[in-house]
Amino acid sequence: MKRRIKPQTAEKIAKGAIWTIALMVIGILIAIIVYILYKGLPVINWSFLTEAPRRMGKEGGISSSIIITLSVTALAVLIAMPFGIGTAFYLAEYTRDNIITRIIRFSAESLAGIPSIVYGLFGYIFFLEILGLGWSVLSGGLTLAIMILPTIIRTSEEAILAVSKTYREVSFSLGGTKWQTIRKAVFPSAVRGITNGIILSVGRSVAETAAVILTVGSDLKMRTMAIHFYQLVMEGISMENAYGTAAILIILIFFINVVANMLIDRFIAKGR
Amino acid sequence: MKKFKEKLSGRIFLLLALSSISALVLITVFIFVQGLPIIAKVGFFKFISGMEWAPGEGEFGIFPMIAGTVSVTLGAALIGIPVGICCSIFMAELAPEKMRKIFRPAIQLLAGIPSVLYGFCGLIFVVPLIRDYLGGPGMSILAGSIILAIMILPTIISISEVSLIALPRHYKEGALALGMTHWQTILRVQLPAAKSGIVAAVILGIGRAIGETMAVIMVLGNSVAIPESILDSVRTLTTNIGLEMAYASDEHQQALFATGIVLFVIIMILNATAQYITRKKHSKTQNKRKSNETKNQTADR
Amino acid sequence: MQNKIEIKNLNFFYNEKQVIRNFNLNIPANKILSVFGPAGSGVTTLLRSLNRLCDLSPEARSEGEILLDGKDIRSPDINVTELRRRVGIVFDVPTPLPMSIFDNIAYGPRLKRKKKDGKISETVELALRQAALWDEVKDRLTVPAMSLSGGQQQRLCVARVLALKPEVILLDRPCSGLDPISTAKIEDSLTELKKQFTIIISPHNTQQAGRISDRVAFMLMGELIEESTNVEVFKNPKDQRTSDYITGRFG
Amino acid sequence: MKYKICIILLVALICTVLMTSCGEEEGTKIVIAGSTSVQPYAEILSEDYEALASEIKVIINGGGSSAGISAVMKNVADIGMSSRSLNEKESGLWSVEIAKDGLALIIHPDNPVTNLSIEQIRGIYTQEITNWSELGGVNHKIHVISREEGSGTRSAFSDMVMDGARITPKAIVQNSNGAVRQLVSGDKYAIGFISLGLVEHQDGLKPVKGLSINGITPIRENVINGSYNLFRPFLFVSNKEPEGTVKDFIDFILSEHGQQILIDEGLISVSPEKEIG
Repeated sequence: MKRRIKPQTAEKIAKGAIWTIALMVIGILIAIIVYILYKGLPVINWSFLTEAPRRMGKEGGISSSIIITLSVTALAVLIAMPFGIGTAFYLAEYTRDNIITRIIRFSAESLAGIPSIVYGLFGYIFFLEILGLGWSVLSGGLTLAIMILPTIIRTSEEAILAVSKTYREVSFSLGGTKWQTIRKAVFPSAVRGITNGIILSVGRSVAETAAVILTVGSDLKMRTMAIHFYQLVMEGISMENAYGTAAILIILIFFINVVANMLIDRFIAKGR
Repeated sequence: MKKFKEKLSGRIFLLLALSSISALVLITVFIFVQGLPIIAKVGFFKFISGMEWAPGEGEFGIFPMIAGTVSVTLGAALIGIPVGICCSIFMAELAPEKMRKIFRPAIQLLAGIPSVLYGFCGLIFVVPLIRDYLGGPGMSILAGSIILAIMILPTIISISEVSLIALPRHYKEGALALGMTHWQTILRVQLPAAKSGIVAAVILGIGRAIGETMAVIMVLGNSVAIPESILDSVRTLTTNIGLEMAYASDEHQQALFATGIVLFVIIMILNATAQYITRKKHSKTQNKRKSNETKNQTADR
Repeated sequence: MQNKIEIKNLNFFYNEKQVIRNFNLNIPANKILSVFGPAGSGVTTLLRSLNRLCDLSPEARSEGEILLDGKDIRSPDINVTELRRRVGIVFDVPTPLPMSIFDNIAYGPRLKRKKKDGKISETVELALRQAALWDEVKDRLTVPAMSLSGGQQQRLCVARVLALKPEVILLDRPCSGLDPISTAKIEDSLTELKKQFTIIISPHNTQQAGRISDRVAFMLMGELIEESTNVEVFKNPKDQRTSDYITGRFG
Repeated sequence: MKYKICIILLVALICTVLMTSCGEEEGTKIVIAGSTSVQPYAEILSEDYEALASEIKVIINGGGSSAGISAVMKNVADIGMSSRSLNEKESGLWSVEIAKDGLALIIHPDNPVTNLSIEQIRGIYTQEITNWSELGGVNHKIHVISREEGSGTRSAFSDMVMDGARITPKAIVQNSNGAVRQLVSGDKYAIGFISLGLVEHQDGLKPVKGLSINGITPIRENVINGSYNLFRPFLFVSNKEPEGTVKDFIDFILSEHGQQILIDEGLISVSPEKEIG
């Protein structure tokens, strides 16, 4: 005969298990970050941040990689942002749900799942072979812009659609035009979600390897931090500098997350 | 002036939309134009069921890669889904406010870590552990599954947490009022009610696992063979592209783009499933709302 | 008695479903008109079609004439945004925008043209006074409007419409979620306001209609059953269905 | 006001980005791409070259031998680096050998095996031999590690060792010398092949052991004197006879100074007599 466990006991067991699992996940995350910082922080000093790499990256710092990472990311996001957000507004506010918008949404969603290497190859053939831009920040930025475009469209559109219908009705009922309604009633409420999508895209651009290696290239002084790290590890050139690079990458991403959230709270979402 | 602004803004949005859509169309067409000739030449069925991959000798069969993708993704799902759902329950129901405040940004950060770093961690921690304690070369389905499971956690956790939190409060209150314990409420009321959101989260997570490239290149071993155990090395569709794309030319390159098409189709099917599930739920609640309060007849937008 | 709005042969459809049938009604200026009826009888749709807010639903379609000061608001050359300033609406639930109290009230005036903030704050104060909210919020105009109580939020919405200086005010069950005290406050200010505005209200119960309205219209299944003065309809309904509804036999 | 400041900042940012990417003038820039095996050496050469000719900037990308050659054909790069001989399709290109590189089979230092014949290696890579005990080692499965399709190192290995046979699909595939080295250094039962120059112990890396082939130890001297015959050329490829700065750079590499740099890094000079003398 099977004895039933008392619900209270079952609850204790289940809750205990979930706590354990959750704490384990947090533990793994902390372990990864702490390990990289532990190995990487001692390498970081002023000259590591300000000197260009030498001897395949064995010597010198990663200043050029930091600059390239920041400029490729900035370029990509600045290009993709207006197009992505504009498209999202168009889809959400100016069209009715029909087969064409559904196809657009669906393909944007599917393109967001395509491996980045395919974007890299597209960028290589289109920007380097056809347009002759060469391995450059420009080619990489444009490629990344196309890569993050679906993400920005999707997250922005979701944020816009999530804005309560009543805000629009109120704005219209108070005599607002469509543009005024979008700018003054919809945008301020959607801005949080839109910026979240952009932060996500910034993170993706900073972390991207496969697409960038084909378009920005892997020249020692012309590569992003993620590529620099990958090359140092995979070619077994210098583990020390690899850890240093990884630590700076993590700090940068942490910084982007924290600062962006702070800025939003401080400037955009105030009065809410 | 106002009229002009109104028109102008509409035009600008249309212009922006058209250009980004044409960029998306461009890349889709590009992938298909590059990849379809080789599929036509080899034959679709032969391409996806072929066992041999030797582009140098004109052998283009990607079945081992499909098997690899399926096995690694399955592994990642088996580990990642339960853990992810547990974490989302934890965040939505169990965690004290303070923990939640740490947990949520931590999960965000987890999503932002470069995949090469995950791959690297797999390379220096997971692979040696498997090699020393379970045998084999260490680079294996198991290693890839573990790393991918960690990588898909943020997707699963954040989306299912949202769908748990979005449940109306009276679900929980009603169940508790009937004398259920908190755990029974979670298990019998809240999880089933949030099912569609959780399923969508899982499918998106799986999509991410299928699409991941750099991390799995570093831990899977990439051999082109049908795996016999979870300790065997495999190659996925993405790693096949990632490894060889840079070198490839002519037919080899086309074959890699064709691999991309197969991947694209798989991800499209997954997305369509996710959309179908979420939409079904959507229209259901909409219908209910309509019948309940017919006075409020205005539809969305 | 001059008619502010004349509705002639109005038919209204959502897709194939007809919500308003062959509707004729004259609405006098500077009076409170209550339009009521059981759920689904088309009251909300009627109110929303008076400032063409129904246009926002793509599946909506209408026939007939709605004359505002003798001009058909459904004609293509009418400026819709201008119309909506002239015919303001308050919804059945409080709908403050996610901004401060001041910005909520100033939202409408600011849309129109750039004014000096000094002038706008006068408008805001006047509107809040008219809605009997000024004394409660004058010290905290910059706090988010969401932090007000439900009744205060709804009066804020009334004030927001008043700041537009409209000619007609539509109120769609404005007190449905409110307690009796808040309801009384709103009703008081409405009686004050009818001196300046034409008010059309969909009351949340027949008692309210009886308390505040000058004229009353009863709707059923999209049709106008009867329309007359307050006393006439409640004391001496002409139609059996009206008296059934008022006495609570159905609905 | 706040918006205006933001817009000005954005415009300024875009301008700086565009300027950094378009800053260099054409003609003073040499773009090189190709084999990841050659890339590190090319980087070292370019550093010394840039020190001599400071107005010239050399940009070196990896990608792989085939990618480099195809980049040259499509005019994306001035010079392609290849770690294998050119095939028939590519024979129309101009090329020069800048150095030779030995290829070494490596295993874990704890593995007792020290010597293999070419036939045995072929057996391992075709899976006819699957256990170390068949080669005098411990009784354990061999973990075969190879490079990816299209890699110069792999095709050189195929040409020299495999004799037309196909490398087993069961082999683990890694996409760089460093990755193969790292994997072998941690796995007692693994075997792989990498550039000879990378076998030796390096700072911060675990050691690996180079296998003797037919009794000949894999060291530079044996490559130079011809007894160790697993080696491949490092080629610079161009789609036309080089001129101007490109020619200048190649001349620098082939000069005594340039060759000495490569020798110091463990490669074999293209003019061995000079080196002995």
